[in-house]
Amino acid sequence: MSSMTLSRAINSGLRRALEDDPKVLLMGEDIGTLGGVFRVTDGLQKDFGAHRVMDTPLAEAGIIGTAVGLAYRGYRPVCEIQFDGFIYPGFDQIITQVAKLHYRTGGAVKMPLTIRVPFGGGIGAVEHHSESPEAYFAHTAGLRVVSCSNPQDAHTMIRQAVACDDPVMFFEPKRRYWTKGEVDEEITGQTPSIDSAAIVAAGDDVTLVTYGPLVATARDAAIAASDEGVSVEVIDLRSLSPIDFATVEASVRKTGRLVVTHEASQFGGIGAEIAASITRRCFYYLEAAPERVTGFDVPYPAAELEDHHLPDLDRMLDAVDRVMDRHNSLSGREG
Amino acid sequence: MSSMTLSRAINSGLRRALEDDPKVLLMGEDIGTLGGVFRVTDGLQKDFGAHRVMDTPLAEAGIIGTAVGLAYRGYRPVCEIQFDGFIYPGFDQIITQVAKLHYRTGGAVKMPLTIRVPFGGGIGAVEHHSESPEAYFAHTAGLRVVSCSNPQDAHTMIRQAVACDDPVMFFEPKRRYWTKGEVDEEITGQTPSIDSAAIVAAGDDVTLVTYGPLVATARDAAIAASDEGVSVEVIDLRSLSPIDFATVEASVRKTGRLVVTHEASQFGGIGAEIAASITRRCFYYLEAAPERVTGFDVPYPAAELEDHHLPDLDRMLDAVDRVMDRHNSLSGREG
Amino acid sequence: MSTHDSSSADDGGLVQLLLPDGERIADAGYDKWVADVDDDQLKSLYEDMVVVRRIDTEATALQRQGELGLWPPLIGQEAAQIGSGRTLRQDDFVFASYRENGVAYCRGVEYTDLLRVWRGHTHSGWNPYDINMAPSQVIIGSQTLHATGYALGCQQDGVDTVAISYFGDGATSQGDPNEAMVFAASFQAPVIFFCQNNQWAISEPVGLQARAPIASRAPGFGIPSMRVDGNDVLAVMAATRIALDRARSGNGPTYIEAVTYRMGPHTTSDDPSRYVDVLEREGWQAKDPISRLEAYLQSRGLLTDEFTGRVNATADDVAAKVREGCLGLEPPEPLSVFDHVYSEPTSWLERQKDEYVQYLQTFEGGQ
Amino acid sequence: MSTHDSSSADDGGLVQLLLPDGERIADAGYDKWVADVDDDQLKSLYEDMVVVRRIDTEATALQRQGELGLWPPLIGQEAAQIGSGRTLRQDDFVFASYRENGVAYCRGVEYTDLLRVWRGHTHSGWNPYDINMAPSQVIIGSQTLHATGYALGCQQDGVDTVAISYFGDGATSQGDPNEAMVFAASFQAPVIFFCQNNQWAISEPVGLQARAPIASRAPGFGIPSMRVDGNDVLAVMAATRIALDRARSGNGPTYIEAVTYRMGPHTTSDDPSRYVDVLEREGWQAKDPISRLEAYLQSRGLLTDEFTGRVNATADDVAAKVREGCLGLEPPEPLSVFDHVYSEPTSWLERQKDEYVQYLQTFEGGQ
Ligand SMILES: Cc1ncc(C[n+]2csc(CCOP(=O)(O)OP(=O)(O)O)c2C)c(N)n1
Ligand SMILES: Cc1ncc(C[n+]2csc(CCOP(=O)(O)OP(=O)(O)O)c2C)c(N)n1
Ligand SMILES: [Mg+2]
Ligand SMILES: [Mg+2]
Repeated sequence: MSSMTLSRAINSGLRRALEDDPKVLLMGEDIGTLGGVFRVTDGLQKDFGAHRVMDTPLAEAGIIGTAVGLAYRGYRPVCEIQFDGFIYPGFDQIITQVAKLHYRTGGAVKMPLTIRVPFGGGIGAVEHHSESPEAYFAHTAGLRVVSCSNPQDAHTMIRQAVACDDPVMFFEPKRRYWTKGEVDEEITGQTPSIDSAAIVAAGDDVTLVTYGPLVATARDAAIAASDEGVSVEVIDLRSLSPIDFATVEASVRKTGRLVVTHEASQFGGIGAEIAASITRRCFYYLEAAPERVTGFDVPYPAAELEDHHLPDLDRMLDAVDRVMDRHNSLSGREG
Repeated sequence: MSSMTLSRAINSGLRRALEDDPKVLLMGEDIGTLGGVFRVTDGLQKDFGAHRVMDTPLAEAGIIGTAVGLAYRGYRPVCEIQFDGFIYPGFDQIITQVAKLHYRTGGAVKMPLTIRVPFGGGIGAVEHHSESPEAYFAHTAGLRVVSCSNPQDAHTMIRQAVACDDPVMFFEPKRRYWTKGEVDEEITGQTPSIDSAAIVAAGDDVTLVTYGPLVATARDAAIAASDEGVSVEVIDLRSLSPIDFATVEASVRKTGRLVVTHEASQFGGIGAEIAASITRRCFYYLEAAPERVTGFDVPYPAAELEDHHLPDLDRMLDAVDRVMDRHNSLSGREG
Repeated sequence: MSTHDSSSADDGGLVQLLLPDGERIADAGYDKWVADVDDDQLKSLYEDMVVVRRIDTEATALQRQGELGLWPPLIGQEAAQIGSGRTLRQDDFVFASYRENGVAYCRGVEYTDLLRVWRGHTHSGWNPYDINMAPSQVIIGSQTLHATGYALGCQQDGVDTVAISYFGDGATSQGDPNEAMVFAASFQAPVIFFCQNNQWAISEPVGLQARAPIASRAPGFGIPSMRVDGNDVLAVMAATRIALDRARSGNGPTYIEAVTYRMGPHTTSDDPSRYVDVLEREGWQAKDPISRLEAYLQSRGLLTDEFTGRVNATADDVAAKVREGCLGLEPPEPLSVFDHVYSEPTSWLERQKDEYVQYLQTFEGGQ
Repeated sequence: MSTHDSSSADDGGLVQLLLPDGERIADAGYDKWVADVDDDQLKSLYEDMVVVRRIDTEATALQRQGELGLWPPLIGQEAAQIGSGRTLRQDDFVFASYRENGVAYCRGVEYTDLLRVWRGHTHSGWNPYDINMAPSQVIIGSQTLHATGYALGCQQDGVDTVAISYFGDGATSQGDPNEAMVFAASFQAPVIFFCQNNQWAISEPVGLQARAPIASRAPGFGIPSMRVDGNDVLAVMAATRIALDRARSGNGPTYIEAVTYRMGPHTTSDDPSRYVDVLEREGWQAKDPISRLEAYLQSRGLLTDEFTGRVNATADDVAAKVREGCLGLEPPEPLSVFDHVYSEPTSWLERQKDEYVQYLQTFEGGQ
């Protein structure tokens, strides 16, 4: 065990992956000499060479599309997209090729790509540097979508993602890159599995579901709620596609109340799927309609406004109050 | 009033739009000389000239991106994407530019693009020709997303879309292109508004919500259900973003039961948003958890399998039975 | 035999070894690359071209009879496809679009495998690793990047295997093929970009996509290119061999523009009478790749009745097998709709399938 | 004054009118395009370059002091930006990336408007129609298509207005700028593709993006190109005027590669010491655009103390205004987060805003 930042934990996971399997390659813009704009790949090119840690031309479709070809040839490319908002030029290759090739070929061609995407806001950045595009990918059959929230998961999950024979969209909570935690780098294998959720705080009254950057906020909210006498169970989904509904369902059957929170816009976001699926699975257990606390349905705003867009502890608590039918911002209003 | 196919109704709507406003331009692959692979633009280049009905090079990002520039210059480009599955190379321009420019410039730059997308399956086509990508766009703030289901709406809505100052993703139900209906081409103005839903069959027991190609199927399902004594209210959403929730809410308050059906995959689809939003708005009115009848969470399958992917009348009826708690495919199972 | 030298592509000139009338002309730079093509090989190139055209005619007929949903004819492009396809090694890997049935034929594809996609049974007619050819690609231009990536893999593996990507004139307008050139040049990937400029992208003439000869694009990306008469099977072979040799010897990518013509419709759904000028089509008819080789064989006394009779018999035989194979194809199992979305089924999809199975069961024993 | 002719770009040659040491060399093809540049104009070009560098230094200082979130310095690229920006007409329209503060300066942007984006107040510092310049574009290469479309609009309007797009060497690898060339060539749009090849895309050297000179790409698309010394303000002016003239007279697009150097970091967040070779940087220092023009002015006896004193005073004055303006900027209103998503608010968003307003009210009167 050693203490390291989330960013470093991914770095060490990638290092292990490169060591373990000669077919693993890293590709991306500025990931080599510079070590990535977040230094997640720092030192790896130096140690593994420019053939395995490749600075690529500035073109996301090019990165993903050549990675597809490499996968055809038996490689396991790990592509870095420099920031969330730059994934769209590569979207066609992801949706029409990466997600579909295994199905297209009846399982003959494997697409074990990992596509790393630093995502989310809260860092005061300029446009296109704070987005949460995960719902697009979660809606796409053939892709796995995961997000880590702490250094240990970051390390374990990146290794599992690289080892996974399916394409994995790996969303890294960029504002938590510098969060420190204990990491056991000797953990190998598939436990906990990459698509299982984790209960990160136990509680009885409300189930608060989230992932990535907001897990820390949700834990704080649970503590604050407990001060007010409300017991909140916090679930870190870890996998956004598939979602470990069994874990969420079990929790909601116990609490009878669900709040989902994410930075992404609300309309058609992951929260809608969770609310819809859990309503179906737990209809007779629900004490209140599931609530969502999300980024608003606006393009990601300028940095000075992001605090008025992103869910925070207070907005989570307000939603907890709503499902508890305690005094809240909508008290006295209907629906 | 005259009787025409849905495809012809769009053609005539585009013709009116071209006549009414010299700033309207059509752009796309094969839309000129050929009149489009579905003949939706048939004859328009001949009548309005190659400057207003432009065959473009084969590049979707190019089409959307140049349309953005034209919009900057005060034009109202109507872009045709030849088939649903070919929209992804243009995705970046749609998401990072078209959707955001009005917001980015504090309202100074208008993006009155209409992006026409023949969509959906059921036509026995090869890969990438049967997709339903609407959820990606509905999740994107700044875009409007609509779909028509009958010739009159097709005509009225395309004209409203072109006249709208916002970017509109216009999804055309390609398997209904040859459906005939009466069309009043003299209807002008904004009633019914482009973002209002329509109740296309009245009922009391179950609200069945859909749009585009499945509206006809849903109406048939309502008739079949009534034979079995269940009264189904069918809502044609028409607008998928924003959704006219007031209409859906009023219906569900009356029926207490909601089924949503669409061809797109279920996970994270429009159905999830409707189920989640309506559950919140109508929690105390719901007799059963909302059900979704959708394409499965698989890449769109080969033509011979599409009947095992697409929702049909029987699957809709099965879901109606589920929310009615009548004997159905899941009877005896939980959740 | 007249003499002619065509080293540079940039002038829009065309590499030709066989004139439309069948005359063999010498070309200092290219002749040596086909010096080994003896009479037998010439005859077998001819046979392949006739056979793939015959397959095409049969498949079109099958489509007209409702046995196929769609078919993309290659008629007119036989020399481009056979000339290049025949030069590849078995371990080379092909990333084509949807029209390269002639190339697939060279790869040894099963006849029925040619039809599965178009009969609506699957998205990939064959296991790509069986014939080292990716399934047909519908997203225009996408496969150029895959070829580049595959080539990078070969480079990393230290083998002299080459990846080749086929695409059309229309595809050159898309971002992907341009990015593919950037990547290929940057990493000196052993890849060949083989553009069949058949003059049309559905209804759009090549002039809408490109104002300069297509082959002139590559040099600006640092990639050498050739512009060859795509209806001249020898010129195509020579050019492809030059490119293969360059790639195998570690000298990076090559771009080939094979200038040819789509004699048929875009697909069986298309109606070219709406946009193709009959005179243009007739002009190209005179440059037909098969009659040209026929004339050459004739001039060498190789076009005996016995030979043509044998070739036609083979073609008929293949056509019969194609038809028989098509009609005998088993439709896919309903539940296979859920297979191979992931390498292992996910909980979500299993549940979905499970519910669908329950649902299907309600129809058994009549609900 | 030595003589030199540089008509063709394809050899990788460079159009130069001012050598790094300030010597003015004649160029048969280009001289006439700057024949009108008299002493006053030379001096004012110099002043502009000095002022935008000073703005840059001030903005970098503001960022270091925490007043800006980020700043993308242009130091080293003043000649490329001022030389081209000054030749544009007010009705021409600019689609730039994020680094073209010098161009914005030429467009007459308010100083504070230069900073709003980087202070995190907005995504567009100005109303694009006020200065006929689009907001900064972060998605690399995207704006090249917008310029092409705008130019098509000008063409349709029958006016001789020109659109110009600025982008970097890294951007040339993206699909969009390639598609933009296809569209521009196909429709002969009055657009200028102005590539500032500053040798770096963050940490990636231009050699990773391009194996051949960047200017050599355009001809393959049917677009004439020029490769100019981007640190030579006169050469840049001449080339831009040639391109503008071609566009205005209906002869279509032009591609300009301005070869320059990013003397600073990519942005204030970047640490170039991790990847830039000090010697390389020093080599370029000797080709600095400002000192070069200074030397030329000197050689013409125009660099008087009075003149440089006045220029520096102006620069200091501008810098002071920049600082003052920056510190005086009013942060945006919280609820403006909901504004301008659509031209008219939608029911959904109104409800969302409404609930947020209710929520904010719970904090008033201290709940
Ligand atoms: C991304 C994308 N856009 C549009 C299409 C529709 N489409 C199919 S084939 C075709 C023309 C292709 O022309 P070309 O590249 O010249 O190839 P050819 O058909 O002539 O062999 C078009 C526009 C598509 N398949 N993919
Ligand atoms: C689509 C996209 N991918 C990646 C980035 C991240 N990024 C920002 S600037 C930059 C380098 C751009 O280099 P160049 O085009 O040469 O312009 P310069 O910064 O040198 O002016 C990169 C990779 C981005 N902004 N957009
Ligand atoms: Mg073609
Ligand atoms: Mg640069």
